[in-house]
Amino acid sequence: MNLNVDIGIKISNPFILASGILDENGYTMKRILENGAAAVVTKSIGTSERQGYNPPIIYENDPVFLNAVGLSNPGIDNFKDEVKIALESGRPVIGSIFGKDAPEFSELAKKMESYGVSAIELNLSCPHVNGYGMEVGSDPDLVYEIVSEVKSRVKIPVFSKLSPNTSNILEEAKAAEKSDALVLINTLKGMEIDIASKKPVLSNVYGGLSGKCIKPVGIRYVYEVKKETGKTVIGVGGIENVNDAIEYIMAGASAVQIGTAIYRHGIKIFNELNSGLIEYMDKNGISNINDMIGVAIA
Amino acid sequence: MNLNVDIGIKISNPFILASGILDENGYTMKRILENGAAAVVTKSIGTSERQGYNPPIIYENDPVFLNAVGLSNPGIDNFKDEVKIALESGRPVIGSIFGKDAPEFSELAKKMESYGVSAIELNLSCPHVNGYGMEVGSDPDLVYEIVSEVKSRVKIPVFSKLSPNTSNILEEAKAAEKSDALVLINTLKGMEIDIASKKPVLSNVYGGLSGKCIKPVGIRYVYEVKKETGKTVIGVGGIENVNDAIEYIMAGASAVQIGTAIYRHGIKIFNELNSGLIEYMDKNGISNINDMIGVAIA
Amino acid sequence: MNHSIVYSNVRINESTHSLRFFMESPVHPGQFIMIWAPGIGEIPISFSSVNNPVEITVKIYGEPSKYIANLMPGEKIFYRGPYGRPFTGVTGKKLIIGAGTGIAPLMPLVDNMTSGILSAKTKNDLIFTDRIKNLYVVTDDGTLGIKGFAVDALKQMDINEFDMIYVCGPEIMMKSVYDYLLNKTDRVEFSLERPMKCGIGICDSCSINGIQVCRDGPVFSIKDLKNMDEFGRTRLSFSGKRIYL
Amino acid sequence: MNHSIVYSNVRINESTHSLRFFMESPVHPGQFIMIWAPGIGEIPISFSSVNNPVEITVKIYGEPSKYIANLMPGEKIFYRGPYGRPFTGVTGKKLIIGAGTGIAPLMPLVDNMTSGILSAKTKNDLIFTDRIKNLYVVTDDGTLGIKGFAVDALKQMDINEFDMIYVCGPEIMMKSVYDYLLNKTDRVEFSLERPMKCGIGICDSCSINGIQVCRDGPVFSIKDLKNMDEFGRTRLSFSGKRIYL
Repeated sequence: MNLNVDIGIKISNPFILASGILDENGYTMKRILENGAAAVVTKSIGTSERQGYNPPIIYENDPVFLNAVGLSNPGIDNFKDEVKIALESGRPVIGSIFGKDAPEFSELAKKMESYGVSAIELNLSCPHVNGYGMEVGSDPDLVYEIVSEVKSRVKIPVFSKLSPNTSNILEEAKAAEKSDALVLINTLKGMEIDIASKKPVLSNVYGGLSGKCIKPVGIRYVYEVKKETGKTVIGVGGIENVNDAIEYIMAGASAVQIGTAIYRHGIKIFNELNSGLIEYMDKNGISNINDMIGVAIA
Repeated sequence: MNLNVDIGIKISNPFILASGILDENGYTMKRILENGAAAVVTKSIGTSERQGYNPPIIYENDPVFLNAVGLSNPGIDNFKDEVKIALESGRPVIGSIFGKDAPEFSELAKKMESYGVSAIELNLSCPHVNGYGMEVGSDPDLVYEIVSEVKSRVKIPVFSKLSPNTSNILEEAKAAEKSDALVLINTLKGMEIDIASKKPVLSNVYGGLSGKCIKPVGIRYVYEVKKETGKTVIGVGGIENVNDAIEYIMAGASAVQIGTAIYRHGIKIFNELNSGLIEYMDKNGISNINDMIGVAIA
Repeated sequence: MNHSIVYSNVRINESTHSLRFFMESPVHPGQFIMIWAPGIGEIPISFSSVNNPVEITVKIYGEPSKYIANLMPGEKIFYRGPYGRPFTGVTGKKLIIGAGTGIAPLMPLVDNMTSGILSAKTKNDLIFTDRIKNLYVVTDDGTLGIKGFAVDALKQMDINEFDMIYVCGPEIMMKSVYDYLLNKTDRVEFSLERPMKCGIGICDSCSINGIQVCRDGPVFSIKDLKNMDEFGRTRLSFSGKRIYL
Repeated sequence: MNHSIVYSNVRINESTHSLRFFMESPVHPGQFIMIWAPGIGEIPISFSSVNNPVEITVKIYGEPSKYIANLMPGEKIFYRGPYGRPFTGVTGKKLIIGAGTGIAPLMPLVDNMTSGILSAKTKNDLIFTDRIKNLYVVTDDGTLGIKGFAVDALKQMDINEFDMIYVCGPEIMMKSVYDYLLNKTDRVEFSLERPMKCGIGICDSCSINGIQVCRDGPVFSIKDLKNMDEFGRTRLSFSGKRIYL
């Protein structure tokens, strides 16, 4: 049975840790890589240290899951040692980076490459920090410029993580077409108010909605982008179990990322997804995971 | 205790039936108006009869709720009698219309006005029919033209229902600023795949996500638009109980619309919301609902 | 979407099939399910038996029904439900009145205390004649049993004999039964058939006087119907256009 | 967000308050909650009593703690939780070792079989001295009890007397206790304090060797800690920058 997939890098199963969850401390990434994840995407790293927002940075009320961490990160220079620790696992690390323009992204990508990551993930879609993420990602010309420049400066594959907060995903995908793969989707911008205190529940007011609520949105973007562009897609958004992962794969994802589900299921979810996938393929007579990619596309 | 709110028309409580749910048959609208709804918004009506999509038109798997009815409607001329039946209740009917350009919207609005509706709701945001709804609504110039022309042709208030499938809601709101109120939000474009059959679950493939999954997205749009524009806002998206409704009101909504929740709670939800609101206001010493509007806005 | 595996498929006349499969949820007489033909469509179908393996009976009249009627044992059958308010069960003598495949949802009510009036356009359209002991057959063309309509057979019977009368068929046929039984007895239940899209009470396609047939019905008592002046008179088409029956 | 009503607020020293309120969920010794100061911030706080009305003890060191410490009886207190893996309960003789407000989460363990080592910088920082019968006080400046550190008091005791030793305080203090007790006994549990943001095991702020203190801890046995070489050595700052202790 073959679980290997190719997303620009070859990985041993389709399950990847999503950026922003348990990927700030090298030891945590290492542990996750040693427990079933084929790869991890690091927390998004910028040029300099950033505190992010004060707590509350998350709000959970099933099925709603919101976060606004605010791109807290130690800065690219301080992150070298964390990558080094994670790489002790012998499995690939994908470096997520955020910046405000092409030169910033390029500098970050080059440093990440020098740290030994296997690929770069461009965060073009964080929904809750002004001047970064979604604000960058919703400008197609800027996205085109960033992707082009990063591609020309590093040898490793480059992934673009796109925003679901858009009226035209195909335009976004087109702007990022030089990427080796498109990562769909980042969180949906959202917020909640606590009516007893009459205050927004997140200190930043706005946050990103993730988890099971956004799975139908993620499936739709993966399906539409795969169908219309044929590009390699990495699916992310609301995957809680192996059936959700299979749904993304059938919609056109070559691999999937897991984030919010760790809250409910813990790190063991990666081993559970692997055994669940093997069981599914076995039961359905599928010997190669690649035969499942995009089968639902009409 | 005052539950009356003013959304361009004065209504006796803040609870309105949302467009697209139980508002095709005049008798059903009449029954809902007689059971606690302050007003109903009709199904979106176009210039001519339209079959819509074949079933499956809905998919439900808690918390996910998707629909793709496909703007089925009898055409504006055939809808006159339904409005007439609904108006027997003595309560206001809001006519929802969809078209491809300003002349179509204007013609529809004038006919609706002649049928006796109290206001017009422009559907600028249906996410799953090509050439209508979201495709119209994501063109700010076209929205501006439609709203301007409809406003100049009818005397009754005009509401614009906007799409959450956008990277810039404030641009949308600006384009629709001549409206008497903005209705936020329509459904989020989404889809699901049944992995046992390897097929999309809706016959149209893409549908609109509604219900509890989208409440944080709706709250965010209401809050952001109210805060930044000060316009009258009608909130819709995932309201299942009185606390959800209060949350929307505190975020800035002057009234709220209820749709998907009827699936789980039935038509009786309108009476439950009214008694729940009275109980809440009583317990918290609030004598006028208008004192609650937007109190969470910092 | 739920699915089960087809256990059996029996063709019971030229265009009608009865399929059996196992369901986990309990099903009550009068309920229905939405059966999905993936990539083709979805239709509501009643249960002709509610005991596992449950039985549905489907008449071919379009692509989804054709797909379903041709499902072979071992194949997957996709569905959601069961939905709807069931018939009220009674111990004692029952009369079922069904027209065409409208008899199907009445079949779970049949026991050895049950009489039946079964009507159809012609002899070959009749189904389940072997499942009812005290059976009165009526055909429009007289090819079997009495020539005429269901209500003609009913008029020859003593309705006071029955503890409950259950009726299912085209609305126009049910209206004639309703008109005949009105003010004679309250112990009558009708299973309405109106175009259904969502099956869960939100799309308004099947509504009658503000009541959703799929959710609040499909079973209504004769008392319920007294307050529904759309019954036998008017309904909406698939697009939402008002049709006068 | 959950909320309860403050039942009482007692100032126990210059900058420390104990608040009581009722909680519906059961709470176990060693667990914590995230307390929200609406519009201000959110911090994790341990329980100094787990019986209703539960008690939390908060030292003022920033805006959220100041808000919480000033909540008056009758006011709303907002929280999520309880979270975390609790201490293992034992019957028999217990020793608790706490430094500063680090004694608070150990208080629910106190009964008449419990001895305590309570350390602080100075006399005025000591809290709960009245709640522990067999108490050994240690201060850095010698203003009360032994002058020195918690581990100095521990060295004077026969640890084999105790069925379980529970430790809570700054990581550097716990590391010295750990180093002393290592290979002497396995019956020791530590409650770790690391910067927490999410409280539910996803933000990686409080992680130690890949383990989330908020979710898999905060209580760890001495055996657990043997495999954690970050313990007492290194952690991440609020931004995610590695700090060497």
